[in-house]
Amino acid sequence: MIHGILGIWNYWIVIILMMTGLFIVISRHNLVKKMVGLTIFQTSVFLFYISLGKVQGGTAPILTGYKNTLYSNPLPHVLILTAIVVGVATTALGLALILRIKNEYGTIEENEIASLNTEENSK
Amino acid sequence: MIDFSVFQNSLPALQVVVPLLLAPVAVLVTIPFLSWLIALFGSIFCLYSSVSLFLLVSEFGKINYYMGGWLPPYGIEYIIDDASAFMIVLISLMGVFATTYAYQSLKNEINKKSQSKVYGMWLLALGGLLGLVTTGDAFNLFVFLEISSLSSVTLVALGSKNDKRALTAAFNYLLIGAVGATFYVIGVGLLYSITGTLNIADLTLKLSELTNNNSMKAGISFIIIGLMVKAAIFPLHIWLPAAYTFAPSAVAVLLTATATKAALYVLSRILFTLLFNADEFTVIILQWILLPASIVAIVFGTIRAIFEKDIKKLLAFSSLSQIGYITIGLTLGTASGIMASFIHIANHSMMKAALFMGVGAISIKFNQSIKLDNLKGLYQIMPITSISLTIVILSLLGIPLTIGFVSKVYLLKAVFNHGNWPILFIIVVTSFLALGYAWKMIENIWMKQPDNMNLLVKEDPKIYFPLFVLAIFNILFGIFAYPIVNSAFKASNAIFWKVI
Amino acid sequence: MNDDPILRVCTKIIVGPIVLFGLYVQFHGDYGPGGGFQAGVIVAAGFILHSLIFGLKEGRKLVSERINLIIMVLGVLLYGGVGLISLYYNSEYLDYSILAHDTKHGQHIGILLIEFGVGLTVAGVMLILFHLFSSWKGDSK
Amino acid sequence: MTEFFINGFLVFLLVVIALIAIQSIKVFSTVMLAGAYSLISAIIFVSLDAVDVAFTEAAVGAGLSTVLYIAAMKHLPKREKVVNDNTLFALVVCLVVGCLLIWASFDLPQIGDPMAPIHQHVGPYYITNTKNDMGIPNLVTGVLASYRGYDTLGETVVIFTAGLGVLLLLGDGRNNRDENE
Repeated sequence: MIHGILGIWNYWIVIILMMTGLFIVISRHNLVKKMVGLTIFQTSVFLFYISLGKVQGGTAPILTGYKNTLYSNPLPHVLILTAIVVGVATTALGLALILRIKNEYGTIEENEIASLNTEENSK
Repeated sequence: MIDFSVFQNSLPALQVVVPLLLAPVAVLVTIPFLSWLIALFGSIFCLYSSVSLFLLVSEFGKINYYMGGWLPPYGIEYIIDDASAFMIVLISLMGVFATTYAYQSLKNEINKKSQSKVYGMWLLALGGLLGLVTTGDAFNLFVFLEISSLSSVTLVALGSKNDKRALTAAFNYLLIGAVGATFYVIGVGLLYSITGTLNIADLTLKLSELTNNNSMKAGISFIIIGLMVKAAIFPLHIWLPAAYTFAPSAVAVLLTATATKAALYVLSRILFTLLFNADEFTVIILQWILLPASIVAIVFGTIRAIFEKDIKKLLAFSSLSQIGYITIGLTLGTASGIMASFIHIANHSMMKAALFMGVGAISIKFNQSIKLDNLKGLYQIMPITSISLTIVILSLLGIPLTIGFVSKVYLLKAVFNHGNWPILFIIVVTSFLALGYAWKMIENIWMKQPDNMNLLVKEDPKIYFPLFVLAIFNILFGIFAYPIVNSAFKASNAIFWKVI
Repeated sequence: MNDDPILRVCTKIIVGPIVLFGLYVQFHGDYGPGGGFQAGVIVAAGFILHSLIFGLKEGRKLVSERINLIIMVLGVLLYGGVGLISLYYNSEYLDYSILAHDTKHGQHIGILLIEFGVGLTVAGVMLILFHLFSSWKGDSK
Repeated sequence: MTEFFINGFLVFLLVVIALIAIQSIKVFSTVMLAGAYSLISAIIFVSLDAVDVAFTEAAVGAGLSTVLYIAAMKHLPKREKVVNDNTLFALVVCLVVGCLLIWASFDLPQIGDPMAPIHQHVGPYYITNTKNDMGIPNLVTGVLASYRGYDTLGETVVIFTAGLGVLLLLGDGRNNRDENE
């Protein structure tokens, strides 16, 4: 029974972590903090996938040569390897855009940029 | 001597891989013209392979291609059926048009130094979209979603040479797109955890054995939210107007004609393969989420477009409302509704691509962001562009003998058969409201005198040629609607009945 | 860039082993943890350390931007090219079985090749990202 | 049991880091927190048997991303100007999404359950067949490079796209400046 509750609790913590990341993305105006929030959000999703792949009493999915070894599922690991690389690609592109925005607007606060844009629109 | 016939069997893979592999080559070649030729070759190759796949599929039925020779669900599978063949032909055809147009347009709007890299990006975007449409694997779909969004974000950001707002537009596109993609990944993870498979066909099979499973419902909802971001469906459309407005005009052509359309196709595919097993849940998603969203999108987009002075923004908001028409067809949940959506996907991409080309052609002359006033007396300055634009605007309105009319007829017919009178009413009324913004453009082009006759420059055939051909297509397929209607009919059957 | 002799000497000593470790991770990835991505990042880290201590200009003397771009491109082309070879032997895309006489061996060769492609691209991209970010000074607007 | 407590402590650290990241107005420390977050996640990945993922997360997430963040922060303001006008909206969105996920979690298989669907379908195929098909012991490499090799091609293209994108965004500005000098 304890095991049962623990099984669900893990997911809940991962969900809380995901939501903190999402919260930062939506609520903060600083573009760098938004990117950090996105990183936290994505990393928490990775945790979710990896915890799916775990088998109780299993070992890492590298064949040991012994019979009857229990291995964790390699597929979520592969997917997350891909997702990590996609994540860093997004981060790099986002940071490059932030640098350019700072250069052109002089600020990286979203609300200030928005008011500069409205000025530009009304021109 | 290489025997090319061996490559014929692998067209499903090649139509995606060739543009992706030509992209690095185009980057290495530092001469813009050569890079453009490579991009053009890539898009023509895609058109060739997608048309031959289309013919193969319509003759022999669905093609399953196993990447690496591993059978699904263990390996990644590509599926070319009537629906995806329809989409790859559309995407690669519009790709050829956009690439033809791109050379002259990008030459004016982007530094010479970065042009060849831009063509690399261009090919990556094209290949990403083709992969998105043909893949039969849920996670592979995510990878291609990211290839296409990262490359389109960069392409949008290149508009910053003329207007710095392109940067914020691109950043919002990136951020919202990344959150959407993460939602998609969460959804796939939830479905994967209860089925153990990632292959969409296998997933459908496994999900049909489950009933009333929270994870399944939540997973599908997350996937749909993620795809709605990419397809710019109403509450999640916020990235679209700015991205289309400030992107270089060739990029706006590519995005409007292919990117949102590919996402809409994937959405319809997911809706009617994964979702159709869960009965009352399907109704909730279609009737209570997607339907109100599309109605609001239509009304909001049309009204915003009427009051908009900046032409590119006007077209972007008009796109928003047209996407609403496409999703309304999907929400009906009938084969004829899906067929109407597919017809409109094809027709709208032809119309909007032509409109953005025309606007781009004008903006080269005026060299600034163009307002409605800049259209004044355009018929004296650029007669062929004006005629083509007028044809396309009429088509957007749904005047008989144009493809817009065909779309409207089939959509109204589908709604009529479904018996949903309020929707019918809304479609008719908003179609008349669209006259509000369309008339403003026509009026400015034909009935006003130009402000400044200095602008009397000869128009460039390299720019207006693709526009003119698209305008002819608008009439041609409006009169001989059979090819589009018939293939949309087959596509909708492939999606709705899952036959063949 | 950094004149501290201890840092300079230590870096000279340590860059080699870092790159060597990267190559180990690259080619040992089928037996232990590791593979193209990790190796690419580690090799790039070696070069990044060099650039950090001896300056970006020295780093670019080692690997010029053009060569860096070519490394990036070669990785993708190597990966895609292996797939095209499979097509030539009338097999599915990325089917490595045809690369040798028996399928098992062919698969092994294919995996090594494509992992090397991944490693090249990742190392190239990471290095170019580092250089672009740290040499960015902004326009004089 | 020890493993459970260690994991619990690490997860607790993650939650603390995430909460501080919301609160902190020093952007620089948020960036460092993101690096720490990745590193601790990498340790958790090890304890969940995902050694390859842990390796990558430590190298890419904690290492390289942080390097890029620091290089970028050189040109960016170190403090954020706090305006809390979006908090309620963000809270509502997160609560709705979070509740949806928690609702979904009741039908998820329990962590570590060997009878879970993902350990019954597809996954076991890789474990039993990789040795015969390609003769390499690292299953993750086998699946990554061959069974799902096409995904990895896509991923290589993604990272190439990012490199090219940053080159287009930052490279040309720099080249222009060099010409002016």
